[in-house]
Amino acid sequence: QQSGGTLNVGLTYELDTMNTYSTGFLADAQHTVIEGLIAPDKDARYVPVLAKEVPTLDNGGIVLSDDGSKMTITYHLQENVKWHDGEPFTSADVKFTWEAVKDPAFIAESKDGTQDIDSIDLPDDYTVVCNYNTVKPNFASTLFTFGIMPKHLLEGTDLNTSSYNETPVGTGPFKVAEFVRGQYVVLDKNTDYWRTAENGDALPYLDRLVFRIVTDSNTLLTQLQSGELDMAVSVPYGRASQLEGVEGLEIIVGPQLSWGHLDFNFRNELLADVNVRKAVAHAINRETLIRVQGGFPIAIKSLVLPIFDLYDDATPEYAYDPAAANALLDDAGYARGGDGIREKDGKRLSFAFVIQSGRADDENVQQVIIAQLKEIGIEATADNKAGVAYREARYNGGYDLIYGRWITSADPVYSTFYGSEGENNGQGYSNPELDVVFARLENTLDAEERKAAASEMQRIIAEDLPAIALTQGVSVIAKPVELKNFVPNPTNMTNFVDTKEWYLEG
Amino acid sequence: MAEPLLVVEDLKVHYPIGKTLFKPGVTLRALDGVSFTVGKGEVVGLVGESGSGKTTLGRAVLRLVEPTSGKVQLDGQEVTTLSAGDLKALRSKMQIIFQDPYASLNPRMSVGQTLAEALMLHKIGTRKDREQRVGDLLEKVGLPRSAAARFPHEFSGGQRQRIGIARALAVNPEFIVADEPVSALDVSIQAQIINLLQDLRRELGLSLLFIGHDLSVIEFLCDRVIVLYLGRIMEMGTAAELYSNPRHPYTRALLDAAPVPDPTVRRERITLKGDLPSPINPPSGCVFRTRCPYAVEACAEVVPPLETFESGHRVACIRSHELDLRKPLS
Amino acid sequence: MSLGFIIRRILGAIPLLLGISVILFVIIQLAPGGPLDMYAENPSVSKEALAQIAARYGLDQPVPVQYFMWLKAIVVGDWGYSIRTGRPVLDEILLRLGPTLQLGGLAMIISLIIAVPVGMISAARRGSKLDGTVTVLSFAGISTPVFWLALLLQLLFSVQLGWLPSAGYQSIGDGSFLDRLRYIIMPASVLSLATVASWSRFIRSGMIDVLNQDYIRTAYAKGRGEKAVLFLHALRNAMIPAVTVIAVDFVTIISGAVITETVFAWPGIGRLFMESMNGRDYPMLMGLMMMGSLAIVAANIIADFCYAALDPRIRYD
Amino acid sequence: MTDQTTPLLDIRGLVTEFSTETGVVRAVKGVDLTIGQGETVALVGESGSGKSVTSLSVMRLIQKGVGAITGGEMLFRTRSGQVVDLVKQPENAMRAIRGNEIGMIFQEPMTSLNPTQKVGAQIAEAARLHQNLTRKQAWARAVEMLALVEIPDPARRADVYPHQMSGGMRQRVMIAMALACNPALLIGDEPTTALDVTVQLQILELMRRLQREIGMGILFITHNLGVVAEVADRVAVMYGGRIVETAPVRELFARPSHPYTRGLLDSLPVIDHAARASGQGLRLRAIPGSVVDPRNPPQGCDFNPRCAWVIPACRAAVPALLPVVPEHRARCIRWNEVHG
Amino acid sequence: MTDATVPAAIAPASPPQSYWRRVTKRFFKRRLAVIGAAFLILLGIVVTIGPMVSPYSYDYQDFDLLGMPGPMSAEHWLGTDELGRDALTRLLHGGRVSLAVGLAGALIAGIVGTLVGTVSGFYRGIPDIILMRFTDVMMSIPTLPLVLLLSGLFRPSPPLLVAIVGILIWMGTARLVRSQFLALREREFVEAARALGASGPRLMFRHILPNAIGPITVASTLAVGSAIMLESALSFLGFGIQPPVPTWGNLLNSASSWLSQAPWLAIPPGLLILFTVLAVNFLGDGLRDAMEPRE
Ligand SMILES: Nc1ncnc2c1ncn2[C@@H]1O[C@H](COP(=O)(O)OP(=O)(O)OP(=O)(O)O)[C@@H](O)[C@H]1O
Ligand SMILES: Nc1ncnc2c1ncn2[C@@H]1O[C@H](COP(=O)(O)OP(=O)(O)OP(=O)(O)O)[C@@H](O)[C@H]1O
Ligand SMILES: [Mg+2]
Ligand SMILES: [Mg+2]
Repeated sequence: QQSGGTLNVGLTYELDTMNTYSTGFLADAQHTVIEGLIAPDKDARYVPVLAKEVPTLDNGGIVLSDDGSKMTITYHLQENVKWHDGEPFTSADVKFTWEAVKDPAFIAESKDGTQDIDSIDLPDDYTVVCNYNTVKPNFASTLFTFGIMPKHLLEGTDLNTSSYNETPVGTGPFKVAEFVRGQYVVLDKNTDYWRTAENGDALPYLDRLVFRIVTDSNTLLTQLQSGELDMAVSVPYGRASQLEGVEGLEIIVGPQLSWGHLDFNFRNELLADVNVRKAVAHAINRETLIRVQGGFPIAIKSLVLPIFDLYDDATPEYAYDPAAANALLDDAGYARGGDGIREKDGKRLSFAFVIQSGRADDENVQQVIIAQLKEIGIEATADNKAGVAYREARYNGGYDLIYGRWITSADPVYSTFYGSEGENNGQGYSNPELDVVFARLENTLDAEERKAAASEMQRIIAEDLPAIALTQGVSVIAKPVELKNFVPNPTNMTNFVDTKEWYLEG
Repeated sequence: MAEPLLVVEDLKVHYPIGKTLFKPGVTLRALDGVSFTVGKGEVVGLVGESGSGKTTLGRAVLRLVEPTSGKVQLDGQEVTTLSAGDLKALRSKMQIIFQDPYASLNPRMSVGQTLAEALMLHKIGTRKDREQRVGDLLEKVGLPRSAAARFPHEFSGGQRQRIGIARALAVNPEFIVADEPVSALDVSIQAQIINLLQDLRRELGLSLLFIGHDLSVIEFLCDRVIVLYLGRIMEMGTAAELYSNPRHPYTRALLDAAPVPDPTVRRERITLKGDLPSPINPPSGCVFRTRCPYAVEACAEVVPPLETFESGHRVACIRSHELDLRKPLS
Repeated sequence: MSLGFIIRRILGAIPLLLGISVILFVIIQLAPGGPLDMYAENPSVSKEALAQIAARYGLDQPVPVQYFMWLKAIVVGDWGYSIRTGRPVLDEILLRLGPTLQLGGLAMIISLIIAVPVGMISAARRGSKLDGTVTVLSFAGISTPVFWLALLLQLLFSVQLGWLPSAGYQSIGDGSFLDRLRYIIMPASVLSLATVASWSRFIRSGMIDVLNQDYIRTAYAKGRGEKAVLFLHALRNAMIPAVTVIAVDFVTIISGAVITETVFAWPGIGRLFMESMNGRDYPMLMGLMMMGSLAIVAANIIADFCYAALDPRIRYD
Repeated sequence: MTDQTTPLLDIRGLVTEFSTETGVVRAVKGVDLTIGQGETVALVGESGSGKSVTSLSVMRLIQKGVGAITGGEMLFRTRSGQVVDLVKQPENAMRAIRGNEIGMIFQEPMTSLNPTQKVGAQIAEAARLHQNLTRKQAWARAVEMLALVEIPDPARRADVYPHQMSGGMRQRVMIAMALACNPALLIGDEPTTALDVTVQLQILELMRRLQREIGMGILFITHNLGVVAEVADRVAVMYGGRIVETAPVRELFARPSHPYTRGLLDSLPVIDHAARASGQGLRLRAIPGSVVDPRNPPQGCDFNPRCAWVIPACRAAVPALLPVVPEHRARCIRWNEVHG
Repeated sequence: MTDATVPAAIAPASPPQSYWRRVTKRFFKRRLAVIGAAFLILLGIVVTIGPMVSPYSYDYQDFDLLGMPGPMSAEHWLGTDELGRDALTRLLHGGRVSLAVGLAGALIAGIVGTLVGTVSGFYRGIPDIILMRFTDVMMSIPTLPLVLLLSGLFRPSPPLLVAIVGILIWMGTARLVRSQFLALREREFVEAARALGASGPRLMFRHILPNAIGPITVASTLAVGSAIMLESALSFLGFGIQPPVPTWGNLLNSASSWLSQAPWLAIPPGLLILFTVLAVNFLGDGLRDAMEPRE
């Protein structure tokens, strides 16, 4: 392992802020600067960072209340951690982070988890006791995992306009040297980083990390080819083949906690008919979808990815079977009209199909699905939306069909997608039976119980089909051959959650 | 003098210039109180330098520009207050002929269409009749009937001028304003058009307000002549009287300045200094005084009224009695 | 050209700007959804928080009131806050203005350097082979899709030949003049293509008009040679009408940079605009559109002043 | 007064052609014209007869590519006494002649001056170009010239732009510019046509005075016979690209010997007071027909379609310029009947 | 020679020539313009008929060819895109859409512009002030961003997109028509018609408009080019017409990713946009020469 070197990484989105809580994107660059108490590793399991250990029931970090309805989580903090400005990191910073994010005046992209905590006690400088008002099996995926903010710098300031958003002070291996909006952010090695390698080397190895903003995917590829960029972590599937044979570059496929899904809008009465949904499920050939995405994704049948313990392989599957799909629709009384599109009672099976525009892979998937649906007499018309418009449509049900890819934390909460009150449920889908199962799943820390509930959930979703789980995503990473110790991370904490050990060889 | 067909009284046309939201602008007095009459069957000439308001007068009479104030009566009917509908009816009584034979015909319409439009607008004749009448009109102005199918660009300047005259004649007007109809033509062609106008006048008993700047043409064609300067009448009278006995220094200067096509003649004459002053800022008193070789201090004080001399000869000059402009200057 | 004229001309632009701001405001108000929609379905943002955000941006007021609030603020230089970054709109715009002005300015210089002589020669030799070639080329320039050309150039100069960086503003840690030049040259050339073409056409036709004027014949009759006539007599007169076009086109160049900046990852106004579009950052969009319109209005005023300076016939007082 | 032996300018058989979309147009088809030193020759003729093209040919200002001199010679006696053929002069030699040895004034005073240059500069330009003057000297010369053309307050007037002057003033500026280098020949292409009669008179008197003082030869193009009578020593009448008659001015008016000249004089509106009183004779004797179409000229004599004296021989060939009396020649085979 | 008022002879040989006949004659002398017109006609025919005779529909996917652009072959003359669709069919169909957008956009711009210019230039006064201030306002908002803003915020359907494109490029035509009207309404033949009692609509539509038709036609022709370019730019930025409906803009957009590997996908739509707009420009320029000859 040698230290030194600069790594130029391409970011395909317009970096809006360096604050992990207010960015609208996955916080690639931010995670090299700001550390959380714990973080997911390459297998989506939590490991301690600023905390000395991951709190569990077993190690006493989590204590359930007598009636089992609440929990208390205690973190023991590392004691030798310093902020980039040299101030010591203490439990006050943790509490401040909770208060700051919770503050309604702070306009944050993610406030998840702040409401679940009633209060925080700080018995000493290195102990944090969080009193939850509920039981949250997924507590680790929110709040303190995203990062801790320095109280001594931020207390009393307006976080919305603070310079923290450009040059955050963190405890991570890299410090922000320069953030030029629209161009790049330069991160320099934190020479006082609190961790060292197992062999005693000072960390991090890299001198400098540069994230360059290249929003146009053509330009991104061009820059990788011309060597102006060393690395990109989300090369579109369809484009990966273009990087084959580029000198000094290698393509790594990492797992990703993401899955592509086709959702139905239940406000559309035609789609409220389960026969139509099932016909759609039979009409889609995942194999084709995978091929159109460069062969990268993996076919799935359940929204719970096989990597998780909760996955149940017995979940029913809808095989690609256009004949069955046609039969379903025929039986349900949808007859083909003159143009080959089915209709019933004067209502055509014609749907607006939304995806996020500008994402080549999704666009291709959409085109294939449109073509496959046409085979069984269903018309889908592309109605693609960009940026916030897409999210708006997704949240408000501004679509008939929507294809998207969720990327989750290491312990996803599924009710957010398909629970009647789920915050990401824009479909207008509501199944009381399923809600009960979600409640079971999400209010216990008992592994057996959770597993059973999850199986039930997977079965119901497969049968009732509010959405079709199509493929599991992977991340296609282009990286320099010389970059070593790079371990892809499958979670939404991004591949940059652990950069301290990366080094360039030669 | 014949019974008046057209009576113009104290006619004024003022143009506002350069007025914007942020600027008051000024007034251009193109015509500033002009009164005269044109008798039935009479040809009245209008002369003056460029910018003196001749065209403005011609158009104001036809209400092609809105007069600022004053009266215009045709055949006893007040023109300036007519409604749009009545005005249209009046259009068949008075017409206009233009100077530029190129700009005065619609290049996209055939000659026949141009003439037929005039008939149609005044509902003269049936559709079939009109074809006949168009042919007749063309013959009347000395063009073959076949010209109806052709387009203006296929004709020479003189021929176009004939078409313009035919258009004016189409509605059988009693009165025509001819705005320099021969100025743009070659001398040889000019004579043809003058003859045509003479013929038509005789045949149809037309009254004409003939605008021109060639004094010999005016003298040849007109019964009476009006001399205009900076929007005011300087002198008017019968052609014979005015040419032989000019009483206004300006008239005299104009007559002197006109070159005579006779190399044997060498005259003494008044040469005017300088150019026409701006109608935005006309001189006080007599507007001509700044260029007048006879100007005295009094000229700056009052606007000289039009004084009448023998046989309707009228002059706006306070010194018209004392000056004898018939004699050459010493 | 008097001070009075300058002041009047500038004052005269105020109603225009008001009109523009009303239209932009209405468009943005009419757009389906609003900036707060991005929070509406997020249960972690409470109702009170939402109301607070709305109040912060004045979104709880009726539209006309919002307009006047906005107007009042903008007059004193407060262009509001970006919803996306939380930073003042004006700061964000000014931050991005520099790179865009550099790009647009260079494109403009390139355009002028090429278009003026080309247009002049083409006019002086009209009907010749050279003129024919120039004509076809300029039409081709006007007709080429910019982004396509940009891609072809990147492919050629960056990937194949490796001479120029394909995109970006400067090398990190370098940023010397030469370094920046290497970055700017390709986008500026692409950006100038259309203007080179259209200006050379414009100057050609303006020049032809002027060369047909009587005073050109007068100059020849004085004994002037062709070059002197072209430069001393024709050029200035031909440039007078061109001034307006050039001034207004400068803004067109800059708004055309939306595409160029996207392709070349240029950190300017155009990209900011695209970001704001995708983020439905209404205050920012409003600010950007207003800034663009302001630039056009200013360009027109400047063109008028240049006109007055170049053409003594026009008296502004 | 005129130097008969070596004329200032001797044009022989000048032919100028234009190529147009509809074919080649012969605008000037063999013009012979001489101008003696200090002589004023008036060139009259109707629109399109080739007057302007003749004058531009003398200046060699026919636009390249559009038209060209295709025949004849133009012998010009320069100040140094040398006789050169202007047709054959190389362009740079022509440049030294234009504005220097030959000055020219155009019809439209409104458009013939560069609107964006001060009039002083425009006059000075001519002087500087040919006389090696410094900027200052040239300006002084310009002011001097303005004074010469009777512009009041010349020093101040040199400093204004053309649009700030009236039409008559501008024409004076044009004259000042043309005369800045004391040319031997001044060509005026309808220099007074666009002006009011009162101003026309001023300009004519000015030109007469200047000729007396400077002594240059003048080629004065006009279509106004009145002006011809005022200014000319000799007249040449053009029709259809040819000179059809040439004579000293009194001789021409007294004995027009070509039907066109005759027709021109006859068609002038002159009051016959007696006829008027009797109601007769209110008609003019106009020339029938219209001007020649240069694309489509008639066979033989150009005037034959409009001529009252036409006989078959007129259509057979273009008549030669026949001498009527010494110095008076007419291109008509029946000249002696015409002027009778 | 007593009566001098002899009817002047008119050259008898040539038949009467209307304006259009002369325009046509002049037009056919402009080589580039004729080439441009011929190209456009040919293109029109090809994009109309092409998709009908093509064995594929524009959205037919051959799932066997999925994943990578397919090479040019006997079955697929211009290859296939990464979704296994026939590139030629899509190119031709895209031509239909792009040309339709261009024509319709220009038509709207032409109609709106002419209407505004006509009213403004003819009636002058208050209507003129109002309309021209409005035109000024519209002209002072940068076009491309405004189009992007509108199509980004409203996600228009194709007809709406056409309307947006049209509505944003009418101002030039309006100014032009107005200036034509202002100049023409002072012409003597209009004055003559007025003197004959012709009023409003007749003066406007019979006398003035036909004489302004040259510049209007030219402007509208050139607007077709602008509209096509604008659509392709919108599509390139992802705000245009949605796939799978092809337009040259979105074909170019999606093919540009494969530029280095499958240039046969990206070159044709780019060239077609270039050539079509070029042809339109040649045509417009030729029409200008033919309709408004400089004497
Ligand atoms: N529409 C108008 N607006 C402003 N001023 C005008 C207008 N029409 C004419 N004038 C001005 O009114 C004055 C008189 O113009 P008019 O055309 O009547 O003169 P004229 O005697 O016919 O001249 P000419 O001999 O040149 O035809 C001029 O100063 C002219 O500039
Ligand atoms: N540039 C040109 N191209 C084609 N033909 C031309 C050109 N210039 C002149 N002509 C033709 O040459 C002929 C003579 O024109 P010229 O201008 O010499 O006439 P002119 O006697 O000066 O007439 P005017 O009295 O109208 O000035 C005309 O028939 C004209 O059509
Ligand atoms: Mg007039
Ligand atoms: Mg001439």
